[in-house]
Amino acid sequence: MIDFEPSDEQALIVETVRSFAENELRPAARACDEGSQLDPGILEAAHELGLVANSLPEAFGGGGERSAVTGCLVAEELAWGDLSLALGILSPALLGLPLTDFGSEAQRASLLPAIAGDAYRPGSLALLEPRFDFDVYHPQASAKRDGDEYILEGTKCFVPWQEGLSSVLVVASEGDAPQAFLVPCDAAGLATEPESNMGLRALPTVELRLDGVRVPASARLGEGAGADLRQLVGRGRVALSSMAVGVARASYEIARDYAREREAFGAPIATKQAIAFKLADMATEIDGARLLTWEAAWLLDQGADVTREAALARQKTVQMALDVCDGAVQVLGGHGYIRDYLPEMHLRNARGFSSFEGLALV
Amino acid sequence: MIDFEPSDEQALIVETVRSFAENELRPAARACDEGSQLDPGILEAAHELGLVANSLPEAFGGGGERSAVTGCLVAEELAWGDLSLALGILSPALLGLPLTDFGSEAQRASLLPAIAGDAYRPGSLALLEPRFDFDVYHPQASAKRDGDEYILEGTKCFVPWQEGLSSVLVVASEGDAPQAFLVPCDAAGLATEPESNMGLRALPTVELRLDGVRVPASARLGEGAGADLRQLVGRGRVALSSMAVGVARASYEIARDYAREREAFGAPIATKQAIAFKLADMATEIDGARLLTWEAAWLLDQGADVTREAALARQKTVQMALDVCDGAVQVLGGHGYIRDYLPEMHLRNARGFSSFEGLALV
Amino acid sequence: MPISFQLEDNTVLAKQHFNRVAREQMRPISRKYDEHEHELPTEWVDFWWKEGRKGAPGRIDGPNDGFVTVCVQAEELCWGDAALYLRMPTPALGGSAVGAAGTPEQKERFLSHFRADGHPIWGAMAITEPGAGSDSAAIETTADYDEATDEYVLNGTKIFCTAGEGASQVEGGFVVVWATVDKSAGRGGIKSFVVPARTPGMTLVGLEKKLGIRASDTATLRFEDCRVPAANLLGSARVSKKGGKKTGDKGFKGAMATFDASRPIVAAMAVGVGRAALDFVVEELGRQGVVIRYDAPRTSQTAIERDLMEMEAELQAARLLTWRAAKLISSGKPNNLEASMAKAKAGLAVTQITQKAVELLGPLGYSRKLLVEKWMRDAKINDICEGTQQINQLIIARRILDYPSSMLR
Amino acid sequence: MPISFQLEDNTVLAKQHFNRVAREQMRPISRKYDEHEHELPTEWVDFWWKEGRKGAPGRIDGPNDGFVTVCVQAEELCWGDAALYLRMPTPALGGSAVGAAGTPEQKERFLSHFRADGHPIWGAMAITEPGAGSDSAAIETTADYDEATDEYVLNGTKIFCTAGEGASQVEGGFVVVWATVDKSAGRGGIKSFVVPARTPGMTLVGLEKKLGIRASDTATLRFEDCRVPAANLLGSARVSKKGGKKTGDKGFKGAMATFDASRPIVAAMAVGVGRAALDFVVEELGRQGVVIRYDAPRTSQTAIERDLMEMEAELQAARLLTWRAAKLISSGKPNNLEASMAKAKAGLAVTQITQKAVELLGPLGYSRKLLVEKWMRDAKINDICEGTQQINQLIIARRILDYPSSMLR
Repeated sequence: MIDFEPSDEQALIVETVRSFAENELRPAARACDEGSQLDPGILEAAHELGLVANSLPEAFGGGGERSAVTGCLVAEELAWGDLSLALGILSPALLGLPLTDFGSEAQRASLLPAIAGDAYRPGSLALLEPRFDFDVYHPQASAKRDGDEYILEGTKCFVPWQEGLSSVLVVASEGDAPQAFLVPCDAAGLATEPESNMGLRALPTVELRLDGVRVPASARLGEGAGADLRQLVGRGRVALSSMAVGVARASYEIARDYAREREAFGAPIATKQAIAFKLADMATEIDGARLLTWEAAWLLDQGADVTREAALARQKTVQMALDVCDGAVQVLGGHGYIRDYLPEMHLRNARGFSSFEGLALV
Repeated sequence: MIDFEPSDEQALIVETVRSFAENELRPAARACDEGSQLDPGILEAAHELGLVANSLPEAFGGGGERSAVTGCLVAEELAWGDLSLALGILSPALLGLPLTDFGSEAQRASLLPAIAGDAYRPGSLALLEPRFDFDVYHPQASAKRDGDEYILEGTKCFVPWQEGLSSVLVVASEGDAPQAFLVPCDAAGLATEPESNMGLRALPTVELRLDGVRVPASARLGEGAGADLRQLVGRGRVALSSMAVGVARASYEIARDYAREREAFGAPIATKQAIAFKLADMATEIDGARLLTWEAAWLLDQGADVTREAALARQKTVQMALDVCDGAVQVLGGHGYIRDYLPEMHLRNARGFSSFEGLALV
Repeated sequence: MPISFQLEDNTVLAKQHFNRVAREQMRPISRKYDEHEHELPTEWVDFWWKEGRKGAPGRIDGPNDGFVTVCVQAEELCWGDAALYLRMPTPALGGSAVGAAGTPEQKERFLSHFRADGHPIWGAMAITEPGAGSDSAAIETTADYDEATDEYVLNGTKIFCTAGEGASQVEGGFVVVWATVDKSAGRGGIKSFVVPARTPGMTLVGLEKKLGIRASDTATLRFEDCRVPAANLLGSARVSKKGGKKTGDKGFKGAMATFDASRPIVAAMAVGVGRAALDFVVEELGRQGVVIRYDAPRTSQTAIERDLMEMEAELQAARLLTWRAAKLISSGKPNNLEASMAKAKAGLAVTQITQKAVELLGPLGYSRKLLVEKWMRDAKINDICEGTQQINQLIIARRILDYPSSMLR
Repeated sequence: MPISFQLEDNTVLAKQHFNRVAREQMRPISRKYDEHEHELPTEWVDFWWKEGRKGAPGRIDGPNDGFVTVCVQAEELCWGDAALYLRMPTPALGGSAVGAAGTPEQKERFLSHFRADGHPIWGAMAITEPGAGSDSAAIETTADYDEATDEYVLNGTKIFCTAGEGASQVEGGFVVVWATVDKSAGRGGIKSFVVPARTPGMTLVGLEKKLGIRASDTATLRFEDCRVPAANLLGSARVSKKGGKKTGDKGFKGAMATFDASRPIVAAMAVGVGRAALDFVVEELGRQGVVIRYDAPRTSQTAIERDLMEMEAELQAARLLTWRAAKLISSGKPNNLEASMAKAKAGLAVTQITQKAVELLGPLGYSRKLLVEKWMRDAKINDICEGTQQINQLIIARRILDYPSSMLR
């Protein structure tokens, strides 16, 4: 039976995360952005909610309640609070979920218990590359087998790189097939350069250079065919689509409330059709984009290949989020352009979704 | 010196054509569309204005006042009156201008005097082909030299085919190079099938099949390198861009006037921002598209290659005309959907510009 | 139940069934009745009366997703032909009004014929007037109560009445007419009345010639001293005297509520037309070797690929918004906001999808040899009927801003 | 003269000159002053004061296309850096107001310093207030006439005052302040006053931290019993007593007229920023082997090609609308409609062009290693300042509908 409403259990999770986002993330968002750093206290507090751990297998201390749909609900609420903090909070999943999905028993045992453990442990996935013609399914970074080792070469970007990170999952082409490799952060030949981008200011990311980095053969994720990159990419696109929805909703709500408060020509500007209809379109597009994303997530939960649906959801949410956030700046006018209000940050963050891949997973 | 206002002479032509369009074309537009035919009386009356003849060389009875910019002014006003009638009125130029530009002395002498003469003589250019992947610069129709003759093969569409048409200019590839050939309408191997399209209902057009049509070598337009198809295509795109502007302006004006008249909730609907701003956007886009088109026309008059500018003008006017005409239907609401008002016809006609090529020239 | 996109078995069966009907019964005559405007599509009307109205195998009014199935039916049949869908012999919007605002007795009296044998009949709703489009409250048609005969006397003119020819002219059908019993009362005075077909005083003035949906009879109806029993006033049998006039207890608001149910259907119709165009273009371009690569990097994507992906995403967003609005009805929840979102989104998306489809096929798309140009013409009605794009934006805006209509119009 | 797109020689010379200035003086420090918000770009200010303000070779105020040349200058310099353009030591919008509404004596008194030697100085205009954005008529800053001293006493707060730091703090500069001499008179009571820099009672409260144009000082100014001579009221020396208050003869309307001249300049600024992004993307992609084929058939066009063509067409449409509005000024004709069209179009087009440019370069476009992300942030101001998109739509709509502001707001 078709149902567009969360179950009671899902609704409870949404309520918890929404209240956390409202009380913890939103008030810290501006300071994190201006200071170019995450708030460690918030990361720890979020970890206690068990949002990532819940998705991990019970055998390794997780909750065993994996659902891409629920993951989307969580991701949207967190991103509604603040995108950088949301990505930080969910970063352990960048290691945890691929290990769960594709890792060997030994690989899982090596990291999952810590991720599901008492303390927040950041994670990282190195998927993107700094090229305008980057093809996520055919990374230029390469992995060559050399005896019992792989030698990794290439450059990655938008790689989350928080303090306390011990290893990063690097996607590189082994021959024609993209594979993922667990690489220790202190591996020889690995160099990082901190990035500075238009948005996502608070999340520490690096450009990662792999210059003959050697890892043992056992570092390759999974056995046999290895990791399924299509699924990984699909899970990343669905997660980020939900986050785009969250950012857009945040911006829309601020614009809506501003328009109800702000008076011009003797009445709230929301009583003007130009503003009111813009808000109506935003609300409609946000809802449509969310449903598209949920459908892709639901298909993931059914075990389907979601290459098509995730691509459509991504395309739709990227444009929708940009349009909505731009529209919110417009509704606020001069106040939309200054950093006393959040929409300018939402606009900077929203524009990133056309480049972001693999910064979150469900 | 930059100038965006027509000269006195140009202004006089515009005034004349506008009044003709208003008094003759506009009142006949609906009947022509519903009856799927042009009004011969109007074609004759228009001919007396000398709009095409003015552009032809004095040596052959023309006015010798060729200007692509002036041609744009005329095309816009006529199309404002009615697109089908405008294309009918200007159809003699489909033969007259290419002959002027590329024809040998003998070719010019054979047809130009009649076109510039006392009676309306329809013209026709067979450029388009009924393929979704049609490439105007590389027609699939072919011309093979065979002794003193060319053998033409292929299928053309959107070919104007009025009563009284004696020959048609067919564009076909001779090897890699597209060339134009003067083909008598009664040539053996030439077959026509009347077309019926969503719009342009009043203009008789055919799908033209060339099945081993033989023409003498002298039928090829021009000597040596032959006709310059890039210029021909550019002139066609500029002319049609102006007509798209004309159709859009017609639709916009009807919507504007309707919005001022029609009352809802106790006031003209034009007093609602949603309607008023839509009209403002239409007016702005029409003006911007017109200026782009004029610039391309002006470059043509300077003898420049306008491949880029004509492509940009075409792309812009195609989308602008569609958006404006769709918007006009929207402003009229239910009345926009019925055939008592013109915007539904404008919408049908406007959608055609993405396919139209070579139906008019400047 | 958690979030789920799993259609019920009944819905899937209905989808398959009505898709077959669309393919076999509608598509073959689609062009014919576009060309022969106003002609009754006899083969289709007869088919629907004899076979179609039985519904799909399984239970179309399944316990949970019943209204989703109604939307799926509308999508499939409009994938076939939206104009023929509107010409089906059904109670249509008139039926929705009776269903939403009528008493049990009225439902039985007016709707039972549609389940009976006999010749095909139609229902219709008449709201719009020459001077009142989006502004339903400005209705000028009057309904005066005649105490002597316990009748209402209708006077006025209605335009844009879909299925108005069939509903007004064929014995057994009916037209639901909105009229005011008290002009001074504004919206409060507006009531709806069931006028049975061929009631004296109701005249078919003419049919509109339209851009698209030409097989659908869009009528102008004139009411001159047209008398109907007071029992035909839609609503409870309890009537109260007020200023010398009798008024039923479901008036303007009751009638407006029918739109919350009809807008998802109109949205579903739009989705059907849009899908027809998109399916055709994808298939036709596929034949030419053009396939959409969902995994192509941005830099190697063709313009056509991106167009098609956008069309697919927008269509699916419209469909899901539609199903959401429908599902709320099935769940007995209010859906005023969601219904208008679905309608606004679907109308606009499908207008753009069909316009793009014509372009993508080049000269072929513009020709009347194919149906794509027809779908573009048909699609545009969905941006206009049941509240234009603008009216639905207005409704959405009032809801999200929590403004009464007096603050935002 | 017939329609012509031939730039005058003077304009072409100016274009080349200011492009060189942009390339050599602005681009190298562009990122630096984006990162160091609010820091005075000394090298640029000094350059402009010593070299830049001499203008281009040839006569920038040529007889015919003078204002077109002003727009070309704005485009070139904003191609360099829009924030640095706004930080140039010039009379700026304050100068436009003095030029449009001032007496010859006032023009000489306030503008001559800008042609003199000495240190760099700035002019500015202060309109917006915390409670009055688009609605200039709602201005609450008061100007009370003190007959005893023949002075006006200003009280109120102004926000979003571009170049407000330089203009208020550096001796020789001035701020044109809009204030009401009679609140009961609405728009009629609004006048503008020249407040010289460092006038007691004028305080720089703070500078805005912004999305973009970070090198530009957007100030909040407070006026507390700030006294200026009556002769600083912009307009004719003739003043009339009215309700005990002196009023100059150019008030709200005179001040609004400065926008007809400033909007084409803002539009040209927008075009410059948009062109910076487009030029860069075309060049960078060209290096990667991506070229725009203007003669490619639709079916083989790539998505990027179409994006770039759209960007080019929209940018050129915006530029031509801008030049048209400017040319009308040079011809001494009214341009209220055309100026708003140029502003509305350019602001929107360039917002979209720069946003698309970031996307087209992928992760590189999002990085602060390149300037593209900065241009996107800078561009957005053009959609907001000098009347938002919506305000300009309003002006256009009133013109084309021939509605007074009372009928459409």
